[in-house]
Amino acid sequence: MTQEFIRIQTDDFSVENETIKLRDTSKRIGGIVTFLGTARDFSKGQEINKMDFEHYPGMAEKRLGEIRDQALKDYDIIEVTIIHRVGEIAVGENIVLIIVGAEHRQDAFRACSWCIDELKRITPIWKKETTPKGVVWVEEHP
Amino acid sequence: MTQEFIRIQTDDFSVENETIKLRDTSKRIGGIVTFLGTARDFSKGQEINKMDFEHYPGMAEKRLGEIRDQALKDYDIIEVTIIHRVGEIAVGENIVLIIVGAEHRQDAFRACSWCIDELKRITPIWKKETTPKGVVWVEEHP
Amino acid sequence: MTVKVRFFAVLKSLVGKSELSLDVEKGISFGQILGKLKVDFPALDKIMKEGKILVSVNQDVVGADYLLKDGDEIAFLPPFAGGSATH
Amino acid sequence: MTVKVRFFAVLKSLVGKSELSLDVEKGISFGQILGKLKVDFPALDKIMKEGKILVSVNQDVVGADYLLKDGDEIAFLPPFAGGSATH
Repeated sequence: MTQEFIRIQTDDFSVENETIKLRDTSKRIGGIVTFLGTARDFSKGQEINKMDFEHYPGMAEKRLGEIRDQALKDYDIIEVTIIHRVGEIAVGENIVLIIVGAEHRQDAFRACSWCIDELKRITPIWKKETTPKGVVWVEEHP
Repeated sequence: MTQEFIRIQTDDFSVENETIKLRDTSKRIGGIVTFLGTARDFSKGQEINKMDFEHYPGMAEKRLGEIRDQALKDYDIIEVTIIHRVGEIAVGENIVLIIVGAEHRQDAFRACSWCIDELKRITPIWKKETTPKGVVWVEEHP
Repeated sequence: MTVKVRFFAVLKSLVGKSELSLDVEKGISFGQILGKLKVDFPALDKIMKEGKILVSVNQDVVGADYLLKDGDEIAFLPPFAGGSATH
Repeated sequence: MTVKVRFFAVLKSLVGKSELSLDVEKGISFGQILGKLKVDFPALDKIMKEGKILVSVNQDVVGADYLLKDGDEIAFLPPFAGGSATH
Protein backbone atom coordinates (compact mmCIF):
# COMPACT_ATOMS: atom_id res chain seq x y z
CA MET A 1 0.00 0.00 0.00
CA THR A 2 2.58 2.56 1.12
CA GLN A 3 4.81 1.45 -1.74
CA GLU A 4 2.20 2.55 -4.25
CA PHE A 5 1.74 6.01 -2.75
CA ILE A 6 5.40 6.75 -1.92
CA ARG A 7 7.93 6.67 -4.72
CA ILE A 8 11.30 7.99 -5.81
CA GLN A 9 11.81 7.46 -9.53
CA THR A 10 13.72 8.75 -12.54
CA ASP A 11 10.71 8.60 -14.88
CA ASP A 12 8.16 11.36 -15.08
CA PHE A 13 4.83 10.75 -13.34
CA SER A 14 1.31 11.30 -14.60
CA VAL A 15 -0.57 13.83 -12.50
CA GLU A 16 -3.82 12.43 -13.91
CA ASN A 17 -3.13 8.78 -13.12
CA GLU A 18 -1.88 9.52 -9.63
CA THR A 19 -4.85 11.77 -8.89
CA ILE A 20 -7.37 9.20 -10.12
CA LYS A 21 -5.62 6.40 -8.23
CA LEU A 22 -5.86 8.41 -5.03
CA ARG A 23 -9.43 9.62 -5.71
CA ASP A 24 -10.61 6.06 -6.26
CA THR A 25 -9.27 4.76 -2.93
CA SER A 26 -12.37 6.13 -1.18
CA LYS A 27 -15.74 7.55 -2.20
CA ARG A 28 -15.58 9.67 0.94
CA ILE A 29 -12.95 11.88 -0.73
CA GLY A 30 -14.53 15.21 -1.65
CA GLY A 31 -11.48 17.44 -1.89
CA ILE A 32 -8.06 16.72 -3.35
CA VAL A 33 -5.21 19.20 -3.00
CA THR A 34 -2.10 18.72 -5.09
CA PHE A 35 1.31 20.32 -5.03
CA LEU A 36 3.37 19.94 -8.18
CA GLY A 37 6.93 21.26 -8.12
CA THR A 38 8.47 21.98 -11.50
CA ALA A 39 11.93 22.98 -12.70
CA ARG A 40 12.21 26.73 -13.16
CA ASP A 41 14.58 28.34 -15.64
CA PHE A 42 16.27 30.54 -13.11
CA SER A 43 17.21 30.44 -9.46
CA LYS A 44 18.76 33.25 -7.47
CA GLY A 45 19.02 35.28 -10.67
CA GLN A 46 21.01 32.55 -12.46
CA GLU A 47 19.81 31.03 -15.69
CA ILE A 48 19.58 27.23 -15.46
CA ASN A 49 20.15 24.71 -18.23
CA LYS A 50 19.30 21.57 -16.28
CA MET A 51 19.04 20.08 -12.85
CA ASP A 52 20.21 16.77 -11.40
CA PHE A 53 18.64 15.30 -8.32
CA GLU A 54 20.46 12.75 -6.19
CA HIS A 55 19.02 10.87 -3.23
CA TYR A 56 20.09 8.50 -0.49
CA PRO A 57 18.31 5.32 -1.61
CA GLY A 58 16.36 3.68 1.16
CA MET A 59 16.59 6.61 3.56
CA ALA A 60 14.78 9.01 1.24
CA GLU A 61 11.88 6.59 0.67
CA LYS A 62 11.75 5.92 4.41
CA ARG A 63 11.45 9.64 5.14
CA LEU A 64 8.67 10.09 2.59
CA GLY A 65 6.81 7.20 4.20
CA GLU A 66 7.22 8.83 7.62
CA ILE A 67 5.85 12.11 6.24
CA ARG A 68 2.82 10.30 4.81
CA ASP A 69 2.18 8.46 8.09
CA GLN A 70 2.52 11.63 10.17
CA ALA A 71 0.18 13.58 7.88
CA LEU A 72 -2.44 10.83 8.07
CA LYS A 73 -2.16 10.96 11.85
CA ASP A 74 -2.12 14.74 12.36
CA TYR A 75 -4.72 15.85 9.80
CA ASP A 76 -8.27 14.73 9.05
CA ILE A 77 -7.38 13.32 5.65
CA ILE A 78 -7.91 10.04 3.82
CA GLU A 79 -4.90 9.38 1.59
CA VAL A 80 -1.52 10.89 0.64
CA THR A 81 0.70 10.33 -2.40
CA ILE A 82 4.31 11.58 -2.48
CA ILE A 83 6.48 11.10 -5.56
CA HIS A 84 9.91 12.69 -6.13
CA ARG A 85 11.90 12.34 -9.30
CA VAL A 86 15.69 11.98 -9.32
CA GLY A 87 18.31 12.06 -12.05
CA GLU A 88 18.47 14.67 -14.79
CA ILE A 89 15.48 17.00 -15.09
CA ALA A 90 15.17 19.62 -17.82
CA VAL A 91 13.71 23.09 -17.33
CA GLY A 92 9.91 22.99 -17.24
CA GLU A 93 9.68 19.34 -16.24
CA ASN A 94 7.99 17.89 -13.17
CA ILE A 95 10.05 17.29 -10.03
CA VAL A 96 7.77 16.46 -7.13
CA LEU A 97 4.11 15.57 -6.67
CA ILE A 98 2.15 15.54 -3.43
CA ILE A 99 -1.54 14.65 -3.47
CA VAL A 100 -3.79 14.75 -0.42
CA GLY A 101 -7.38 13.50 -0.42
CA ALA A 102 -9.80 14.44 2.33
CA GLU A 103 -13.49 14.83 3.04
CA HIS A 104 -13.06 18.53 3.60
CA ARG A 105 -10.82 20.85 1.71
CA GLN A 106 -9.26 22.81 4.58
CA ASP A 107 -7.59 19.71 5.97
CA ALA A 108 -6.34 18.76 2.51
CA PHE A 109 -4.79 22.22 1.98
CA ARG A 110 -3.11 22.23 5.38
CA ALA A 111 -1.77 18.68 5.10
CA CYS A 112 -0.45 19.17 1.55
CA SER A 113 1.37 22.36 2.52
CA TRP A 114 2.84 20.63 5.58
CA CYS A 115 4.01 17.63 3.52
CA ILE A 116 6.04 19.70 1.06
CA ASP A 117 7.58 21.75 3.89
CA GLU A 118 8.51 18.55 5.71
CA LEU A 119 9.82 16.88 2.54
CA LYS A 120 12.23 19.75 2.02
CA ARG A 121 13.27 19.65 5.67
CA ILE A 122 13.99 15.98 6.29
CA THR A 123 14.35 14.09 3.00
CA PRO A 124 17.92 13.31 1.84
CA ILE A 125 17.63 14.62 -1.72
CA TRP A 126 20.14 17.00 -3.29
CA LYS A 127 20.06 19.21 -6.35
CA LYS A 128 22.85 20.05 -8.77
CA GLU A 129 22.19 22.93 -11.15
CA THR A 130 23.99 23.40 -14.44
CA THR A 131 24.18 27.07 -15.43
CA PRO A 132 26.21 28.86 -18.12
CA LYS A 133 28.75 29.58 -15.35
CA GLY A 134 29.19 25.96 -14.30
CA VAL A 135 27.83 23.31 -12.02
CA VAL A 136 26.74 23.96 -8.46
CA TRP A 137 25.13 21.91 -5.67
CA VAL A 138 22.27 23.97 -4.38
CA GLU A 139 21.45 24.70 -0.78
CA GLU A 140 17.86 25.68 -0.45
CA HIS A 141 16.38 27.15 2.64
CA PRO A 142 12.76 26.21 3.22
CA MET B 1 -6.72 33.91 -22.89
CA THR B 2 -9.21 34.11 -20.04
CA GLN B 3 -11.57 31.90 -22.05
CA GLU B 4 -9.03 29.13 -22.02
CA PHE B 5 -8.45 29.25 -18.27
CA ILE B 6 -12.05 29.82 -17.16
CA ARG B 7 -14.67 27.28 -18.19
CA ILE B 8 -18.04 25.87 -17.25
CA GLN B 9 -18.70 22.62 -19.08
CA THR B 10 -20.68 19.39 -18.95
CA ASP B 11 -17.75 17.21 -20.05
CA ASP B 12 -15.14 15.95 -17.65
CA PHE B 13 -11.77 17.71 -17.67
CA SER B 14 -8.28 16.26 -17.74
CA VAL B 15 -6.27 17.25 -14.68
CA GLU B 16 -3.11 16.38 -16.60
CA ASN B 17 -3.86 18.48 -19.69
CA GLU B 18 -4.97 21.47 -17.69
CA THR B 19 -1.93 21.25 -15.41
CA ILE B 20 0.50 21.00 -18.32
CA LYS B 21 -1.25 23.84 -20.17
CA LEU B 22 -0.87 26.07 -17.13
CA ARG B 23 2.69 24.91 -16.37
CA ASP B 24 3.78 25.69 -19.92
CA THR B 25 2.52 29.29 -19.85
CA SER B 26 5.71 30.35 -18.05
CA LYS B 27 9.05 28.82 -17.21
CA ARG B 28 9.04 30.94 -14.07
CA ILE B 29 6.42 28.64 -12.57
CA GLY B 30 8.05 26.52 -9.86
CA GLY B 31 5.04 25.52 -7.77
CA ILE B 32 1.56 24.51 -8.87
CA VAL B 33 -1.21 23.98 -6.33
CA THR B 34 -4.40 22.28 -7.45
CA PHE B 35 -7.77 21.83 -5.83
CA LEU B 36 -9.94 19.08 -7.28
CA GLY B 37 -13.47 18.73 -5.92
CA THR B 38 -15.10 15.36 -6.45
CA ALA B 39 -18.57 13.93 -5.85
CA ARG B 40 -18.80 12.13 -2.53
CA ASP B 41 -21.20 9.30 -1.84
CA PHE B 42 -22.77 10.87 1.18
CA SER B 43 -23.58 14.32 2.44
CA LYS B 44 -25.00 15.17 5.86
CA GLY B 45 -25.34 11.46 6.56
CA GLN B 46 -27.43 10.86 3.44
CA GLU B 47 -26.35 8.38 0.79
CA ILE B 48 -26.21 10.00 -2.66
CA ASN B 49 -26.91 8.35 -6.00
CA LYS B 50 -26.08 11.30 -8.24
CA MET B 51 -25.74 15.06 -8.37
CA ASP B 52 -26.94 17.63 -10.86
CA PHE B 53 -25.31 21.00 -11.13
CA GLU B 54 -27.12 23.97 -12.68
CA HIS B 55 -25.61 27.38 -13.37
CA TYR B 56 -26.67 30.82 -14.54
CA PRO B 57 -24.99 30.92 -17.96
CA GLY B 58 -23.00 34.05 -18.54
CA MET B 59 -23.07 35.22 -14.93
CA ALA B 60 -21.28 32.12 -13.60
CA GLU B 61 -18.48 32.44 -16.16
CA LYS B 62 -18.22 36.15 -15.40
CA ARG B 63 -17.82 35.45 -11.69
CA LEU B 64 -15.11 32.86 -12.30
CA GLY B 65 -13.26 35.38 -14.46
CA GLU B 66 -13.52 37.96 -11.68
CA ILE B 67 -12.13 35.43 -9.17
CA ARG B 68 -9.19 34.71 -11.48
CA ASP B 69 -8.48 38.44 -12.00
CA GLN B 70 -8.69 39.19 -8.29
CA ALA B 71 -6.39 36.29 -7.38
CA LEU B 72 -3.82 37.43 -9.97
CA LYS B 73 -3.98 40.90 -8.43
CA ASP B 74 -3.92 39.97 -4.74
CA TYR B 75 -1.37 37.14 -4.73
CA ASP B 76 2.12 36.77 -6.14
CA ILE B 77 1.09 34.14 -8.68
CA ILE B 78 1.49 33.64 -12.43
CA GLU B 79 -1.60 31.87 -13.77
CA VAL B 80 -4.97 30.52 -12.60
CA THR B 81 -7.30 27.95 -14.17
CA ILE B 82 -10.88 27.49 -12.92
CA ILE B 83 -13.16 24.85 -14.43
CA HIS B 84 -16.55 23.81 -13.06
CA ARG B 85 -18.68 21.02 -14.48
CA VAL B 86 -22.46 21.23 -14.69
CA GLY B 87 -25.16 18.72 -15.54
CA GLU B 88 -25.36 15.23 -14.12
CA ILE B 89 -22.34 14.02 -12.17
CA ALA B 90 -22.05 10.52 -10.73
CA VAL B 91 -20.50 9.65 -7.38
CA GLY B 92 -16.70 9.67 -7.57
CA GLU B 93 -16.52 11.95 -10.61
CA ASN B 94 -14.76 15.30 -10.88
CA ILE B 95 -16.73 18.49 -10.22
CA VAL B 96 -14.39 21.44 -9.99
CA LEU B 97 -10.73 22.11 -10.75
CA ILE B 98 -8.67 25.10 -9.65
CA ILE B 99 -5.00 25.30 -10.61
CA VAL B 100 -2.66 28.05 -9.47
CA GLY B 101 0.90 28.43 -10.76
CA ALA B 102 3.44 30.59 -8.94
CA GLU B 103 7.15 31.03 -8.45
CA HIS B 104 6.82 30.22 -4.78
CA ARG B 105 4.57 27.64 -3.26
CA GLN B 106 3.15 29.60 -0.32
CA ASP B 107 1.45 32.08 -2.64
CA ALA B 108 0.07 29.24 -4.75
CA PHE B 109 -1.41 27.50 -1.68
CA ARG B 110 -2.99 30.71 -0.38
CA ALA B 111 -4.41 31.78 -3.73
CA CYS B 112 -5.83 28.33 -4.53
CA SER B 113 -7.55 28.09 -1.16
CA TRP B 114 -8.96 31.61 -1.59
CA CYS B 115 -10.26 30.83 -5.09
CA ILE B 116 -12.32 27.82 -4.01
CA ASP B 117 -13.73 29.73 -1.02
CA GLU B 118 -14.66 32.63 -3.29
CA LEU B 119 -16.10 30.34 -5.97
CA LYS B 120 -18.49 28.84 -3.41
CA ARG B 121 -19.39 32.29 -2.13
CA ILE B 122 -20.17 34.25 -5.30
CA THR B 123 -20.68 31.88 -8.25
CA PRO B 124 -24.30 31.16 -9.28
CA ILE B 125 -24.11 27.37 -9.37
CA TRP B 126 -26.61 25.09 -7.66
CA LYS B 127 -26.58 21.43 -6.75
CA LYS B 128 -29.44 18.93 -6.74
CA GLU B 129 -28.79 15.65 -4.97
CA THR B 130 -30.67 12.45 -5.70
CA THR B 131 -30.81 10.18 -2.66
CA PRO B 132 -32.88 7.06 -1.93
CA LYS B 133 -35.31 9.41 -0.14
CA GLY B 134 -35.81 11.73 -3.10
CA VAL B 135 -34.44 14.82 -4.78
CA VAL B 136 -33.21 17.86 -2.90
CA TRP B 137 -31.57 21.15 -3.82
CA VAL B 138 -28.62 21.54 -1.53
CA GLU B 139 -27.69 24.62 0.44
CA GLU B 140 -24.06 24.50 1.35
CA HIS B 141 -22.47 26.78 3.82
CA PRO B 142 -18.86 27.59 3.08
CA MET C 1 -41.71 47.36 -22.60
CA THR C 2 -40.70 43.80 -21.80
CA VAL C 3 -38.40 42.42 -19.13
CA LYS C 4 -37.36 38.83 -18.67
CA VAL C 5 -37.58 37.09 -15.29
CA ARG C 6 -35.59 33.92 -14.53
CA PHE C 7 -35.83 31.47 -11.67
CA PHE C 8 -33.03 29.04 -10.80
CA ALA C 9 -32.71 25.75 -8.94
CA VAL C 10 -35.29 25.21 -6.18
CA LEU C 11 -37.17 28.37 -7.23
CA LYS C 12 -38.14 26.81 -10.56
CA SER C 13 -40.32 24.24 -8.82
CA LEU C 14 -41.55 26.66 -6.15
CA VAL C 15 -42.69 29.20 -8.75
CA GLY C 16 -43.64 26.55 -11.29
CA LYS C 17 -41.58 27.94 -14.18
CA SER C 18 -37.99 28.77 -15.06
CA GLU C 19 -38.63 32.05 -16.87
CA LEU C 20 -41.31 34.46 -17.97
CA SER C 21 -41.65 37.63 -20.00
CA LEU C 22 -43.27 40.57 -18.24
CA ASP C 23 -44.90 43.53 -19.98
CA VAL C 24 -44.36 46.53 -17.77
CA GLU C 25 -44.82 50.30 -18.07
CA LYS C 26 -41.77 52.37 -18.90
CA GLY C 27 -40.05 53.89 -15.87
CA ILE C 28 -40.88 51.12 -13.44
CA SER C 29 -38.22 50.58 -10.76
CA PHE C 30 -36.59 47.34 -9.67
CA GLY C 31 -38.25 47.70 -6.25
CA GLN C 32 -41.69 48.11 -7.82
CA ILE C 33 -41.35 45.07 -10.06
CA LEU C 34 -40.12 42.98 -7.13
CA GLY C 35 -43.28 43.93 -5.20
CA LYS C 36 -45.42 42.99 -8.20
CA LEU C 37 -43.71 39.58 -8.57
CA LYS C 38 -44.22 38.82 -4.88
CA VAL C 39 -47.94 39.40 -5.31
CA ASP C 40 -48.08 37.20 -8.42
CA PHE C 41 -46.04 34.42 -6.78
CA PRO C 42 -46.79 34.07 -3.05
CA ALA C 43 -44.22 31.23 -2.82
CA LEU C 44 -41.57 33.71 -3.90
CA ASP C 45 -42.72 36.22 -1.27
CA LYS C 46 -42.53 33.54 1.42
CA ILE C 47 -39.02 32.30 0.56
CA MET C 48 -37.68 35.84 0.17
CA LYS C 49 -38.87 36.68 3.69
CA GLU C 50 -36.44 33.98 4.84
CA GLY C 51 -33.88 36.34 3.39
CA LYS C 52 -31.66 33.99 1.40
CA ILE C 53 -32.58 34.87 -2.17
CA LEU C 54 -30.36 37.16 -4.22
CA VAL C 55 -32.00 39.05 -7.09
CA SER C 56 -29.83 40.29 -9.95
CA VAL C 57 -30.57 42.56 -12.89
CA ASN C 58 -28.52 41.87 -16.00
CA GLN C 59 -26.32 39.60 -13.86
CA ASP C 60 -25.43 42.34 -11.40
CA VAL C 61 -26.66 43.61 -8.07
CA VAL C 62 -28.74 46.82 -8.33
CA GLY C 63 -30.60 49.02 -5.84
CA ALA C 64 -34.40 49.14 -5.42
CA ASP C 65 -34.49 52.48 -7.24
CA TYR C 66 -32.87 51.13 -10.40
CA LEU C 67 -35.11 51.99 -13.40
CA LEU C 68 -35.68 49.03 -15.66
CA LYS C 69 -35.03 49.24 -19.39
CA ASP C 70 -36.61 47.24 -22.19
CA GLY C 71 -34.96 43.82 -22.40
CA ASP C 72 -33.54 43.80 -18.88
CA GLU C 73 -33.12 40.39 -17.26
CA ILE C 74 -34.11 39.88 -13.63
CA ALA C 75 -32.93 36.66 -11.99
CA PHE C 76 -33.86 35.06 -8.66
CA LEU C 77 -30.85 33.21 -7.26
CA PRO C 78 -31.11 30.83 -4.30
CA PRO C 79 -28.02 30.17 -2.14
CA PHE C 80 -25.11 28.89 -4.24
CA ALA C 81 -23.71 25.40 -3.89
CA GLY C 82 -20.94 25.16 -6.46
CA GLY C 83 -17.49 23.87 -5.74
CA SER C 84 -17.96 20.21 -4.90
CA ALA C 85 -19.32 18.25 -2.03
CA THR C 86 -16.82 19.58 0.46
CA HIS C 87 -17.46 22.30 2.96
CA MET D 1 35.23 -5.37 11.45
CA THR D 2 34.19 -3.29 8.45
CA VAL D 3 31.94 -0.25 8.22
CA LYS D 4 30.84 1.51 5.09
CA VAL D 5 31.12 5.28 4.71
CA ARG D 6 29.10 7.18 2.12
CA PHE D 7 29.36 10.75 0.87
CA PHE D 8 26.55 12.51 -0.99
CA ALA D 9 26.20 15.45 -3.35
CA VAL D 10 28.87 18.15 -2.91
CA LEU D 11 30.77 15.98 -0.43
CA LYS D 12 31.60 13.44 -3.13
CA SER D 13 33.77 15.95 -4.94
CA LEU D 14 35.15 17.51 -1.76
CA VAL D 15 36.26 14.16 -0.40
CA GLY D 16 37.04 12.72 -3.81
CA LYS D 17 34.94 9.58 -3.52
CA SER D 18 31.35 8.54 -2.96
CA GLU D 19 32.01 5.65 -0.60
CA LEU D 20 34.68 3.69 1.16
CA SER D 21 35.05 0.63 3.36
CA LEU D 22 36.80 1.15 6.65
CA ASP D 23 38.43 -1.58 8.72
CA VAL D 24 38.05 -0.60 12.36
CA GLU D 25 38.60 -2.25 15.71
CA LYS D 26 35.57 -3.74 17.44
CA GLY D 27 33.94 -1.44 20.02
CA ILE D 28 34.78 1.83 18.29
CA SER D 29 32.20 4.54 18.89
CA PHE D 30 30.53 6.77 16.32
CA GLY D 31 32.31 9.78 17.84
CA GLN D 32 35.71 8.10 17.55
CA ILE D 33 35.23 7.14 13.91
CA LEU D 34 34.06 10.67 13.10
CA GLY D 35 37.28 12.02 14.59
CA LYS D 36 39.31 9.54 12.54
CA LEU D 37 37.53 10.48 9.28
CA LYS D 38 38.12 14.19 9.91
CA VAL D 39 41.85 13.49 10.18
CA ASP D 40 41.83 11.39 7.00
CA PHE D 41 39.80 13.98 5.09
CA PRO D 42 40.66 17.57 6.09
CA ALA D 43 38.03 18.87 3.62
CA LEU D 44 35.39 17.02 5.61
CA ASP D 45 36.68 18.52 8.84
CA LYS D 46 36.51 22.00 7.35
CA ILE D 47 32.96 21.74 5.99
CA MET D 48 31.69 20.12 9.19
CA LYS D 49 33.02 23.04 11.20
CA GLU D 50 30.56 25.18 9.21
CA GLY D 51 28.01 23.01 10.95
CA LYS D 52 25.67 22.07 8.14
CA ILE D 53 26.48 18.41 7.62
CA LEU D 54 24.26 15.70 9.07
CA VAL D 55 25.86 12.30 9.71
CA SER D 56 23.61 9.24 9.88
CA VAL D 57 24.30 5.65 10.90
CA ASN D 58 22.13 3.07 9.17
CA GLN D 59 19.94 5.93 7.93
CA ASP D 60 19.21 7.24 11.41
CA VAL D 61 20.57 9.85 13.77
CA VAL D 62 22.72 8.40 16.57
CA GLY D 63 24.70 9.85 19.46
CA ALA D 64 28.52 10.12 19.62
CA ASP D 65 28.65 7.20 22.07
CA TYR D 66 26.89 4.79 19.71
CA LEU D 67 29.05 1.65 19.33
CA LEU D 68 29.47 0.63 15.73
CA LYS D 69 28.73 -2.90 14.58
CA ASP D 70 30.16 -4.82 11.65
CA GLY D 71 28.42 -3.75 8.43
CA ASP D 72 27.12 -0.42 9.76
CA GLU D 73 26.68 2.33 7.18
CA ILE D 74 27.77 5.86 8.01
CA ALA D 75 26.56 8.61 5.66
CA PHE D 76 27.56 12.27 5.37
CA LEU D 77 24.56 14.31 4.26
CA PRO D 78 24.86 17.94 3.12
CA PRO D 79 21.82 20.25 3.41
CA PHE D 80 18.83 18.84 1.54
CA ALA D 81 17.37 20.49 -1.54
CA GLY D 82 14.51 18.23 -2.61
CA GLY D 83 11.05 19.46 -3.42
CA SER D 84 11.50 21.58 -6.53
CA ALA D 85 12.90 24.95 -7.28
CA THR D 86 10.47 26.83 -5.09
CA HIS D 87 11.19 28.13 -1.66
